[in-house]
Amino acid sequence: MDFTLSDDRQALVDVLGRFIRERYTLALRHKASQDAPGHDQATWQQLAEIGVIGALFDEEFGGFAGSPYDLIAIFETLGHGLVSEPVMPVLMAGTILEQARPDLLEDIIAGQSIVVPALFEAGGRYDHTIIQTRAVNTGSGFTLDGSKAVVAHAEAANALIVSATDESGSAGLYLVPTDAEGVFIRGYPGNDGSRAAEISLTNVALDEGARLGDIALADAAIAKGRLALCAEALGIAEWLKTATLDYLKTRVQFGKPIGSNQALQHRMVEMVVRIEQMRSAVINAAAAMDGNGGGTDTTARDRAISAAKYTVGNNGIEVAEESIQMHGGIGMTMELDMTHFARRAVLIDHQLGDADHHLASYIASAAAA
Amino acid sequence: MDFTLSDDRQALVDVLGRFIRERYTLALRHKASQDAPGHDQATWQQLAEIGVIGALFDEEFGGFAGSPYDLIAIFETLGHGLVSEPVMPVLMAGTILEQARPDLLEDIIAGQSIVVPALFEAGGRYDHTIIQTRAVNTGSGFTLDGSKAVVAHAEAANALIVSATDESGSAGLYLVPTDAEGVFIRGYPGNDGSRAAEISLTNVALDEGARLGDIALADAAIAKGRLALCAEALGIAEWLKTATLDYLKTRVQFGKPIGSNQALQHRMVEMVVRIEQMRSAVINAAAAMDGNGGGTDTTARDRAISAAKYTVGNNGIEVAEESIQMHGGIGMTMELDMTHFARRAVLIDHQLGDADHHLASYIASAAAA
Amino acid sequence: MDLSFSPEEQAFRDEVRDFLKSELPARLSDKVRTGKHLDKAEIEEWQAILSRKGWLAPHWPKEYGGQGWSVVQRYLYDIETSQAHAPHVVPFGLSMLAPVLIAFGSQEQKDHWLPRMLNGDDWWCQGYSEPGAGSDLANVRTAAIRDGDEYVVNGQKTWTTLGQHANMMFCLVRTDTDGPRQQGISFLLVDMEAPGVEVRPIITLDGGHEVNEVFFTDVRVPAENLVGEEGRGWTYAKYLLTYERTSMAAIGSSKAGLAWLKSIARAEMANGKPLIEDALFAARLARVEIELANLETTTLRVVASAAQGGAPGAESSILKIKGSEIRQEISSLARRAIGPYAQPFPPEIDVEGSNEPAIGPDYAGVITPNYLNLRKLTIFGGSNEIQKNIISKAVLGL
Amino acid sequence: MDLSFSPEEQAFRDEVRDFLKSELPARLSDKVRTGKHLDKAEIEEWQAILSRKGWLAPHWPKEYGGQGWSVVQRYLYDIETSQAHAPHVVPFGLSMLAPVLIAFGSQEQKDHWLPRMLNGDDWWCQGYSEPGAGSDLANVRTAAIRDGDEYVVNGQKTWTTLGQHANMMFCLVRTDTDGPRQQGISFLLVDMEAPGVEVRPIITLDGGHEVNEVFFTDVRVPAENLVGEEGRGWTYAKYLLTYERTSMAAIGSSKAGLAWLKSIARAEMANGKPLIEDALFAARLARVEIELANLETTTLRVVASAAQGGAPGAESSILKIKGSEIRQEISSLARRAIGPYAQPFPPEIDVEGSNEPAIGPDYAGVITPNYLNLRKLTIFGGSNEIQKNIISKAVLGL
Repeated sequence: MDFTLSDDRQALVDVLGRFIRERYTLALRHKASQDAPGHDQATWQQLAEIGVIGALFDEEFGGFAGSPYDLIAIFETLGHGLVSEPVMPVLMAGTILEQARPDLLEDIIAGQSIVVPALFEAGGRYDHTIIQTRAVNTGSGFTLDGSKAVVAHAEAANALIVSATDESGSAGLYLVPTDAEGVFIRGYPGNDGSRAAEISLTNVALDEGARLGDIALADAAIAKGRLALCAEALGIAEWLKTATLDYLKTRVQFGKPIGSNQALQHRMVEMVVRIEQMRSAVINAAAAMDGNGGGTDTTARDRAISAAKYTVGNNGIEVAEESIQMHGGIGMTMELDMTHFARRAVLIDHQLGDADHHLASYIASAAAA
Repeated sequence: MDFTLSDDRQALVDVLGRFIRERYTLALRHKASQDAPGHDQATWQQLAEIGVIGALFDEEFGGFAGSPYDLIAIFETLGHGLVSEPVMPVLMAGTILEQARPDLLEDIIAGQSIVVPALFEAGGRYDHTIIQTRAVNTGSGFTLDGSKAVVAHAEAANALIVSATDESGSAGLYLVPTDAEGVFIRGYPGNDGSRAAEISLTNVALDEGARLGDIALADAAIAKGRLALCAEALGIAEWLKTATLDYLKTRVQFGKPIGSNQALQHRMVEMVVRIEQMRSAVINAAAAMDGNGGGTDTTARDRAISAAKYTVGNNGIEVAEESIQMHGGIGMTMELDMTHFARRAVLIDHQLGDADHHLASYIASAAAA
Repeated sequence: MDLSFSPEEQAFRDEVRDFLKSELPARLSDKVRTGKHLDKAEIEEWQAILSRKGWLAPHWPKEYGGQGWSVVQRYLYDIETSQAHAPHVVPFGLSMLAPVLIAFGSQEQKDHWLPRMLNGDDWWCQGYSEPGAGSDLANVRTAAIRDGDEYVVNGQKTWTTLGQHANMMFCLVRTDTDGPRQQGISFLLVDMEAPGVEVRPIITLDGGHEVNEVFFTDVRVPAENLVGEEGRGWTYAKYLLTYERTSMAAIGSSKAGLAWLKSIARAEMANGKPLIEDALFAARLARVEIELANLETTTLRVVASAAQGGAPGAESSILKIKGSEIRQEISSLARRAIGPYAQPFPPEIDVEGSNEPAIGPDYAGVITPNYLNLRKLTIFGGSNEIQKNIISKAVLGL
Repeated sequence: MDLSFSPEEQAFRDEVRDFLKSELPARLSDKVRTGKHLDKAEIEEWQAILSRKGWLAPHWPKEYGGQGWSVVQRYLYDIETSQAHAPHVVPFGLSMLAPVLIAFGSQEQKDHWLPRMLNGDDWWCQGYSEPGAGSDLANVRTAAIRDGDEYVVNGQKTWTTLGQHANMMFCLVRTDTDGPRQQGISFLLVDMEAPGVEVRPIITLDGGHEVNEVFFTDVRVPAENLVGEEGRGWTYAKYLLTYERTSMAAIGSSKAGLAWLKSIARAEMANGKPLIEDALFAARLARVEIELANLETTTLRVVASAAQGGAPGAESSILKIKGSEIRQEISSLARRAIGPYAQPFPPEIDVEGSNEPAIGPDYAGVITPNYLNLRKLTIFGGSNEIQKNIISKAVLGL
């Protein structure tokens, strides 16, 4: 039993952490979210160079890490820096491509290509198996029609992985270049300052090789995406804790630091307990994924991930709301860094299933077990 | 809009309150719960004399009050004194007898006769329509076979009102003298120090007049019973608040009253807010019942009662647990009066449907509306 | 006990309903209902309608042009206007300054300012909070030095709601730095268009511009703009803070918000059925609905007690605590209800008067900003922590 | 990172499981599993079995007859014994006094008392708390006055768990009333059968008798029963309070309790289906199950850190807070699960050794008393409020 990071992993996290502290500012992030591509391209290049993208994937595919423990270490660090780069979408897309098109990973790892998944639709809420997008086999390829909802970092991508149902009712995944005719991407900033887009597909013609495989290919990608979000949320919560604690110690009211108020002290302790539980939930999810790396029994993995996403969603929002509350008026303003962390802490719950969704999944899975 | 009590009602409450303070001790209560009849017969006589039993019923039936506002005023006062007398069961039984056998009310109001309802069974949880007890029409009367669960104050009663299903599948109510052959009453003290019993009915022969009517007769009685419990719980919570506040002011730890701890102050405020909400919920339920006194639209009444029972159950338990916690070690002991109030505050939620049950009822009723 | 309203009160409620039905433009109530922000012209449009009816300051005594409504009438009016999604009247002049002027102002001040309020001539803002003087108002440091017939004001105010629209501010300034902090504070009326006044927007975490910082650099204010006595501003501010607080329960807003939330929960689908039928969501909805029904009666109890002459004191802190919690919970549930569409930042906030089509369901855009904006409810107007301290001291004696 | 246990640790776990399978009498584990109280003879029976195996004090250093287990082994042992529903070993001598004797006792004291503990010769109880000295232990007032070779003890202890069975007590007494309160406290071993010792039961709100008041009237205690130095008792007590606290998470007990709760929720019917399928109940169950799985890993992280030499300090307060909350929640859900049958007070508590049939389902009787009894978890062992103060100070620096 060992909860410490391996030397390699620790080294990567240290490099990434230092890079964020020294080079990645919130000003950069705010600027990037104002328009396409919605992230800072120089940052992306540097993330590739220090090996962050490669660390998402196994050596077999040209990466050099890729274990669930690598993922949580990286994403916690990204969360702690509120980095709004397409790392999570690329992790998800790359996980699908590992199985379907491993040849594409080299450019992705090098930061030359960005592929993101577009798996959810407006009517589907958090269920990626509800698909209205249609694929028609034309003999020499496919045409796609439909739309995709709230696709993170779509404007940054040169290709999307789109789910669609064909004439036989079978759902599959398709690789769609973003410059293909009929692809319309309506980008927008999010309430958390990261960027996403609505995508419409009108008679989009694809060649034969575009079909990557069955929708089931998305399962592992979604699981990893969720794990990544959990770790990111943990990093954000840790940052919020430190900032709020610092504020309690320095802000003076009625002639004494507000942290001398016992009522706030006890609430701060509750925040700390919540965050320890978040960390454990993330570790549990990584361990369950690690244990199911090769197998086909994904039930335990998905249950642990739902437990983690539930824990992180619930506690993360509570941490955010308490951070705002304890900061008082200043916590309501955009000028404070804290506010941006808090907004992301809330909105991250709305990606890949919120706390309610995952509590229900957990219950259903426990009942089935 | 007037939230004050009428002069008559205030006078009754004053008399009852004074009687409790001067004559009804917890020692009396503890002693009574040790064995049958499970209450203090002298107290019961005095309650009758000062008009408490009469105040449960309308003039039409020999009483002199009986409105929902009368009920909440009386039961709040009883709760505040932790009175463990069969007032609530008699209210319920009397409400049924008003329709079916008004001639029996005179003796009840005089304190000469105690009739209690036995409407719930072991497999039925909080649903009185799940009835395994069978009634067979013998031509000259009925025989009853079955059992009833957790019947409050059954040992004190000279008759029970028992629900049973006949050969045609129709559920009805039957008046069963407790001394009838085949009636076995197994009494026990409750975890809240009030007394109840399991009842078994083996080939109990009743005469023709024993059938009081359809099970639907029980609806108004159950509604009134729930309202009474809500008001009782409010009275208990008020007592707990006063006692806990007093303890916070007088108990010294680390050289100062524990009430000087801001964390406890804020929790005490939350308790106060909860109790204000309990009071409002009880008033809402009484108002809804008042508005439906003559009509047949009982949906609004039942929804308001479910809202109240949910509020009171949830908040009452929280008040009890916080009272124990803030008392610390001494709050764990039977020697403190507080403990007995707290136990009743918890266990009262298990009578006539707990907070979960009533939240579900509320939702179902809102969906139907 | 009698929870019904008297025939007179019911007739009054009918009158309010009729008025709203005929006079409230659907254009405005639609915006309010769906959580959109109103611009200055729209707010003034509605205030002009009320002014014509004589209902812009109905809570004022009749002698000053009010209707002299009872607390019950005011409660009914609040509920009805909220449920009809009428715009909120800007309260700073009408509800916050006016009571102080009526109680402590000179005859000249009353004669000058009150009719202008009823006529909508001025847009008032409040200058209490400063950096370092939020919950701890006695810490006010903005200085007003007497210089002949004028005060010279230097300092900074913050959290000035809608200050960007205001031409006048009533504020607390320090006229004396000796003695206890509460002394030496005065109550001053400042022309926002005077030289040396600078208003800078504060963008709040919902991305909106509702509050401002206001900087004073050698701003000259006529001495006749001092309200009451020099050094007694703290007393006047306290008076204001305890005046009329049952509205803090915000029953009407919460009821309107809950109705809107339910319509959204009926439209959203989750696991193949309307979200409102999801057991866990339905339970949360029911809990807040029950809490709100309870709080409405709690509020009525305070109103009834006030109607019988009992002054709503620290009990109003209970209303503030629970009322703000309920409104926040409703806004959280709305955010949760819309699922992934909580994320897009609505274009109408991004670009004023944008005509871009909505992203996702048309109701979705404003919901997350509204959730974020309403975090303020437990912070401003005396944070809920301060309210708990007040109850602890004043009601519980701890 | 590697969350698996080493092959040696797994082998150890198997050994514990085998031992429990072959040696733990079902008669005892059935009682524990269903929440029944064990009597003195039953506890001693199990302790004798452990003693024979050498596992009565496995956490002791080998030189004193322990097994010198690692923290991981101790954690595994705790989990396995709890999940097998083994009776709890009475900790007062073995886990609370022994570490103090080993660290601070004289050679004679070690030679005399430790082997007797391993042999089960003494039943120890703890005499710390007094009326007025609960959370504030420095307030101890029980006086021990030196008189030749003896101390004369007068005063009162309270909350003495299982004191009715004990023949020995270790306690804090005041040997000096001058100076700071923490000084002047000494650590003394008292023979409970000595003249002047009186034990009076405290009946707790579950109706059970687990704790006692102990009165000392001119009790003469040999001076050799003083542990360490006079006046340093506070230091020794502190040492004890910070020693071995990861067990406060009570993971094993909560796991066993949760499994029991689920079996009850499968048996109980609500609205025509098993309660465990009720959406709201299932959600509560899932929430506490997830919290428990999280806390298990939080505990393992503290254990792992301790195994690498990091002393579990204030982090153990986190385990205590969350662990007690989880156990209480499980006990609340069990009470809720049994519906109306939460009410009957079980006859087996009323009459010791009663053979009356159960009232309601056979699992129901103990549930409400258990719920009530477990209210103590957030009060005793340093109340959760005290734990929060500790974390606030020691971890957060507030």
